[in-house]
Amino acid sequence: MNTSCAIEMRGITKRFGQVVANDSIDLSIKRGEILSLLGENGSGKTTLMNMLAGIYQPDEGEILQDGLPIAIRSPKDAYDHGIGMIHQHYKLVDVFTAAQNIVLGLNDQKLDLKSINAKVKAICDKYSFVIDPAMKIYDMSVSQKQTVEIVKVLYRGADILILDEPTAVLTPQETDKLFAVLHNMKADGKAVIIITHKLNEVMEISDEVAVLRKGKYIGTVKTSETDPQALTDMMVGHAVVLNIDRPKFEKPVPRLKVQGLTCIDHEGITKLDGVSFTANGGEILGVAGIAGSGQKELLESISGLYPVKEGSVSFIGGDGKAKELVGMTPMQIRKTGVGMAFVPEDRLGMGLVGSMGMTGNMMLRSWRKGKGIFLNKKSPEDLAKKIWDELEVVTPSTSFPVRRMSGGNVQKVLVGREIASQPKILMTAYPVRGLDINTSYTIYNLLTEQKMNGVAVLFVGEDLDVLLELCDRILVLCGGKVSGIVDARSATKEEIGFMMTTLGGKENA
Amino acid sequence: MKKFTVLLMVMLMTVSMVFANGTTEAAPAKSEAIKVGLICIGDENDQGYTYNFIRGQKEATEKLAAEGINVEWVTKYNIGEDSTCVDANIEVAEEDCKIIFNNSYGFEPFMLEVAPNYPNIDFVSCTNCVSSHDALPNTFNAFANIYEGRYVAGVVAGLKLNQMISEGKITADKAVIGYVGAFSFAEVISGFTSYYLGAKSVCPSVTMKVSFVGSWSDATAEADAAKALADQGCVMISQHSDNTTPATAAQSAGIFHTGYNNDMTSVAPNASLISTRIDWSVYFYEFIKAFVAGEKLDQDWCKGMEDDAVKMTELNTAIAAPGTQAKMDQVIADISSGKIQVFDTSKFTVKGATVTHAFARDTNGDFAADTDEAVFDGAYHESYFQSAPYFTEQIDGITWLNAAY
Amino acid sequence: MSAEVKTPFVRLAKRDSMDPKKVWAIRLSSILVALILGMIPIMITGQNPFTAYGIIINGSLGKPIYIKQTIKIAIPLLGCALAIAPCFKMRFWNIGAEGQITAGAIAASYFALYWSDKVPSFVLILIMFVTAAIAGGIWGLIPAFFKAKWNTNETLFTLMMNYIIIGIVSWLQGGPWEGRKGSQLIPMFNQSARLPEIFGIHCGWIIVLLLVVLMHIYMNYTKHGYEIAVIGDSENTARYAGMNVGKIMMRTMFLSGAICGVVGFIVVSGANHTLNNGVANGVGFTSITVAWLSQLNAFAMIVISLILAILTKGANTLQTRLKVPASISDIVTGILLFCMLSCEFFINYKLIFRHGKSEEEASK
Amino acid sequence: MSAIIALIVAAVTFGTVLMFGTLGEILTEKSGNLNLGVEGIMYMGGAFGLAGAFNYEQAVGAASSSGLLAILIAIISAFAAGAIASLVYGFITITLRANQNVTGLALTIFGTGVGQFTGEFLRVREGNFVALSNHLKDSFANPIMPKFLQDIPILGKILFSHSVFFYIAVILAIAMHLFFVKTKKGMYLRAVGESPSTADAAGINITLYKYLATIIGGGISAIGGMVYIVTTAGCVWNHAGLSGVGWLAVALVIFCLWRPLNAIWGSVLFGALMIMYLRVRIPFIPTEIYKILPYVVTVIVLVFSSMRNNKEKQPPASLGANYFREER
Repeated sequence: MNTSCAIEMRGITKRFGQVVANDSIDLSIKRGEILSLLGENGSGKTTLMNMLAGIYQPDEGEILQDGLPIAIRSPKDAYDHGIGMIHQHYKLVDVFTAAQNIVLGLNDQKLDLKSINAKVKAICDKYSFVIDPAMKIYDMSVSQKQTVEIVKVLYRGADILILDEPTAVLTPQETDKLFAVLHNMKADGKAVIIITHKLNEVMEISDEVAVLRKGKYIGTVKTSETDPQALTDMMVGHAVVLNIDRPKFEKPVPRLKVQGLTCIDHEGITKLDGVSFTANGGEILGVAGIAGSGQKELLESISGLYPVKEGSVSFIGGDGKAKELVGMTPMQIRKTGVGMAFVPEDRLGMGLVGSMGMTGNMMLRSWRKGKGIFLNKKSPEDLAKKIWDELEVVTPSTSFPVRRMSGGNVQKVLVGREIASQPKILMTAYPVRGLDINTSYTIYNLLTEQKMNGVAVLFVGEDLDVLLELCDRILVLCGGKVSGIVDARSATKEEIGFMMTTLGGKENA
Repeated sequence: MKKFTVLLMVMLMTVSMVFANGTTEAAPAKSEAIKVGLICIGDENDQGYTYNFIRGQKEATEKLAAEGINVEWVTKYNIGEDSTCVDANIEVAEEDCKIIFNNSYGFEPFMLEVAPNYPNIDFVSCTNCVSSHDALPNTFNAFANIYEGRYVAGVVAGLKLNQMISEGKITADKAVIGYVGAFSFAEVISGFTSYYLGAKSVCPSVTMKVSFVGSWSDATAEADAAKALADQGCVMISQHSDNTTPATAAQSAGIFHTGYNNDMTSVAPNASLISTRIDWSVYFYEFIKAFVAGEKLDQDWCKGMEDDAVKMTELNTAIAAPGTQAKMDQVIADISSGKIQVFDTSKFTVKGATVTHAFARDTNGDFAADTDEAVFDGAYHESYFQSAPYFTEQIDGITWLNAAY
Repeated sequence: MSAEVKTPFVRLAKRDSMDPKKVWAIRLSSILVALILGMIPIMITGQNPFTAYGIIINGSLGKPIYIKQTIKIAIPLLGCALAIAPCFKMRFWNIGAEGQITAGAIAASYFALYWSDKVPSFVLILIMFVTAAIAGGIWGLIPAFFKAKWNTNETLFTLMMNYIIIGIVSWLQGGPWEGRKGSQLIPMFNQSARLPEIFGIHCGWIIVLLLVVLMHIYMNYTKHGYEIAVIGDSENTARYAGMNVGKIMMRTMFLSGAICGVVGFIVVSGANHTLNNGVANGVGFTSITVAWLSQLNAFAMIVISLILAILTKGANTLQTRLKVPASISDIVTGILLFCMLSCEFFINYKLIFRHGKSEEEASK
Repeated sequence: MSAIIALIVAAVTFGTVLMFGTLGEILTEKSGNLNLGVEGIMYMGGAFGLAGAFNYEQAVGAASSSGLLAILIAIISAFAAGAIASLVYGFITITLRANQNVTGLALTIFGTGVGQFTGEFLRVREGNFVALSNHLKDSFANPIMPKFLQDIPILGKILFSHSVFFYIAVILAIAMHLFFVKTKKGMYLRAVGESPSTADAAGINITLYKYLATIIGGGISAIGGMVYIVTTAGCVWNHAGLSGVGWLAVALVIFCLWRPLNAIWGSVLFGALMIMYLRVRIPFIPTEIYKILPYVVTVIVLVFSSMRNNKEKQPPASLGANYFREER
């Protein structure tokens, strides 16, 4: 028995219904080491870690700590074993202060603010964080929230830390800070597991890399003994060309003109501030920015779903005439024949009806068609069958609830339907999130195909590498403002990263 | 396997039900007992209205049993004044009852919906007034001259007020009676007017405030109305509503009370002087006895103190004014003999004038009385033309605190 | 070894799907369990539960007149459940059916009381029907408007609307519409304002059966039905699809209120023949359970409303014969609901026992 | 002046009933469980509280019954009834994860049934009305504060002339407030109601918290039903008296913004609205219309509270939603 292993997982299997999320996985981590858990979205990384954190129960297999078998039945058990996890969706109570969140669930002490603050300060000093313990969570920025999460875990004396995609919402600069902290922890003798699918981060931070693919454990390698190409091969199973095919459309024409678009949410916070740009037909315009910089509001206000305070959105038709869209409801926009398709970020919560089958979801675009009060179920049924065939959607029938399908198939149904409406403008938000590489490429190809058909494609993404390879131009948002628009063929990641945090950005890059 | 078990259980249940069913059906009815239905708006827990009926039911049963007539009662409780009343009447009729008493005023229209379908069953609506005059021979009305009892209770209250005045506890002008009424309805108006006249006959300075609670039975509202009256200076509380809470409220406010339907001295020994009630056993007894004998009572039945249909409960001598019992006995005797006319028109005024004319009954269905002159021989003749009270004058000396009902 | 002991004895997992036959078997057995549990209060009263159930069956179905009465109870339950179905499908918790029934009843009663000598019976009934629907619809529309505009909590809003309209009836009863002064009774309707009888029961049963078919079609085959289903799944999706959620909400609530209003009309014109403040008599609440237990399936509602009507009518007879308080029917209804709500758990989740076997495998 | 004082005193009597109902529901809702069964719970509390005191008195005899013991027995019986009812609700919604709205409605039907059944069955069993002796009635309803306090002008009446239950309710409200803001367990409970997944990940046993809050909350609400029966309803089972009270308590929770201290004045205010028609006349407004005032006020409050948007004045974020840890 290898007693130097802080945690060892043996033969862990977890199923969700028919789906095997984890299939007999073995994994171990030593103290004073940073392990990257690498895998595509949907490869079972989070599920596996949730079993360490006590959120899920393994169906099979055992977990050993320092060589002894342990049972983690609940998050509390996990903490008792010194395991703390920072989830991708922060587990914080919005109306509580940082300090309240940090001590939440601790049984061994009184609610004594003084000693809590002292201890929090000690932790912050040790790893060089800054937080205000009396600040309410709903007043915090994303990275502040993450800091609270990390302090929370450390406060509980966790010596095995799991971070689930901690950098997804951070700027490159914030990421650097985080990595510095992780190095401090490692030096402190803690075991750190980072879930990620970003290869550069893996190479930068970790000592070892464990790779999962489609729920199976592929292997663990020392970071120093590998390279990105080898890791990619492990992740996807066969060598793939990282390059995304990017043909150039000969004569892009302006299709969508946005000027001075300003949106304010119901709490009075400015979400978009004077956004202006032009999207051309025959071009993919990428939209980059840290999470919550106004991407969602941008797409929703263009499609008439979000109230616009000021500015204009005009659609430029084939005849060159502009049509003002601000003030119209989605239904009115559709009726004017603008031809706008939208693949929202929240597929089941916004783009699709989870409880209905493919046919029912096809109707979402067409249910108004036809005279009279009755639904036309025939043509949606045909469309559903067509998409089922062409995009190879895995589902038992066209009436099988889409909620029960896997993420990739859900996305195929959604994108398939949107493209089927033969749009002039196609807006997509994080269309490959949670998809395996093959499906991702299917989606990339579909988008490129649309571009080559002369459609103006808006692509909101989070992975800068993909943005740089797929798009023609990239619009960078920073706090609801346009930080700049760059040519994707010439821009660098650092440049964009800086623009994401600093308006304009370029001078210092 | 599972399915089979389920199936088996269902079958077992069904069989047992049918079996149980059969036995209930086959159970022989008690020998020669006559089945009588009683449909009640409440239950005994009101300690008032319905309780009073149940008591009459029990007493009548005993009296009849002594004469060899066995009565088997089918009693429905807490029936609403809506189509559930229709259902209850049908239900009881289908249980082979020969007579069905409906105890609430509001039951009558629903009872009359059912009555034509069961011509061999007698339907009685207590306290209402349509059945006696309609075309159906099998529908009846009944009530008692409760105003006589209230008059006597008023005398008891007046004597107590006199005592308080003479003891210097209140001045004569502070002799105010608070009355908790259900609705501004003839039965209630007739009741508190007679009560007031009784009090006034011995205590001339008395005045009265009436608060309507808008419900025949709402313990909370009644209690609060009584409290509110006490807070407004009333030193004596009486009521025409179903619960005992006004008595309790009077007791906790340190004032006095006379009750209705039930002896309330047990509830408020330091406040409740006396109560008056209708003894329904008299009517039940007469009706059932006549029915068994193959006779029929008058379709409109109304009796008073003379026939013991209206009774006084035991006087609470511990707190009543001295000499009350003697005065009471005399007044009862005078009422029975006709010497005292409760609504003697020389004893009250309406807007300063003596009442000389009032109709008693409505015959054209517009709910305004148009027939039968009630004022003659120097008195307003209450319950003379029909059992249900029809006195609705607002006499001087009585203030209606809220007239919206 | 210690790990073995520590593993939870039983844990949960979501189920993917289940054989429909098995689903119905579970639902049926839950009814059975409810009936068995319902025996407990009967036994507490010292009665034989089998006798009691026998009386319930006999008292509700034993004679033609009993069957008629049972159906009379079932009619408003069914009608109101149909009204509630689209709201609940939309996840709009309308518990104000009680008030919407009452509003409809008021409108119908107005014409019954004051127009009965002005127009022929057929026209009068038609006017009553239409105005009741409009009045009920408006009463349902008010909370929907605020929900659509400010997302005001509809559960409490609709509930409070019940008490408000019932108060208004109380006022009418003792005020402008009162019959004999002070009696608190509104006069009985003239014959011309009463629903005609078919097979000895007022023809409300035909109306509600027609409504069953119409509602089934409306919910499953019309554009409106589709919109309601989408909103019920996700309001955001509906908005995304270009639906005007607020408008659809108001429209659906108007419809729901209108059907409740029609139920109110049926009750006053067919059963009560007058208006009083207890006109809804709890139907608005009980019918929610009818709708929910039927999984919002219009045809299943017929069965469930009949079951509840049998319980109600039977419990009345039970009270007559065995002096068991009639509220036993509420208890059994409650137990029935608890069991049927609980059984959905076994349809949606599976239990996994310690030694790795799921119950499904174990039962194989 | 004296009319206003009298109104306040009377409002407190009715408000006490509402206060228990509201406080119980606040506790329940703080755990994220929306229990719409308060109406049924209060019926059960009323019936069982009365039954408890009645049986006690029957057992020892009216003469030797102790008022204090009767109060205790009534409270315990009512609490137990409410707790059991809420346990059923809790089991179905927390463990079996059924829809909270519908389960609450089912509990209303069930609880009203059980309450009526118990109340009526007692009567059937006794063959007569079921009432407590005057001695016990007094100990339930009479003021408990010393005479000299009650005799303080104005304030004496307003503050010290109430039954023991009012003071229990106020103490409970203050205790609950302190529990929520000062104690660790109170904070954890709020966390459960705000974000069960967070609380779960923090190692809080949310199932336990939800169960305890729901059961204790139900028990407290049930006491309200009992207080109604033994104070305002005169210690007899009242067939219709409680109807609507439970729902009003649910509405009051929103009115009070889920804060126990607000429940004190909120319930007294609603108590006043309930009885004002008997004391403060408004010209041209019929009494029956007057009687719907509390409901109209509730609606107005609902609308206004939905229009304002303040992070601190919102319901517990997870209210009405069930939690399943392995939900994806």
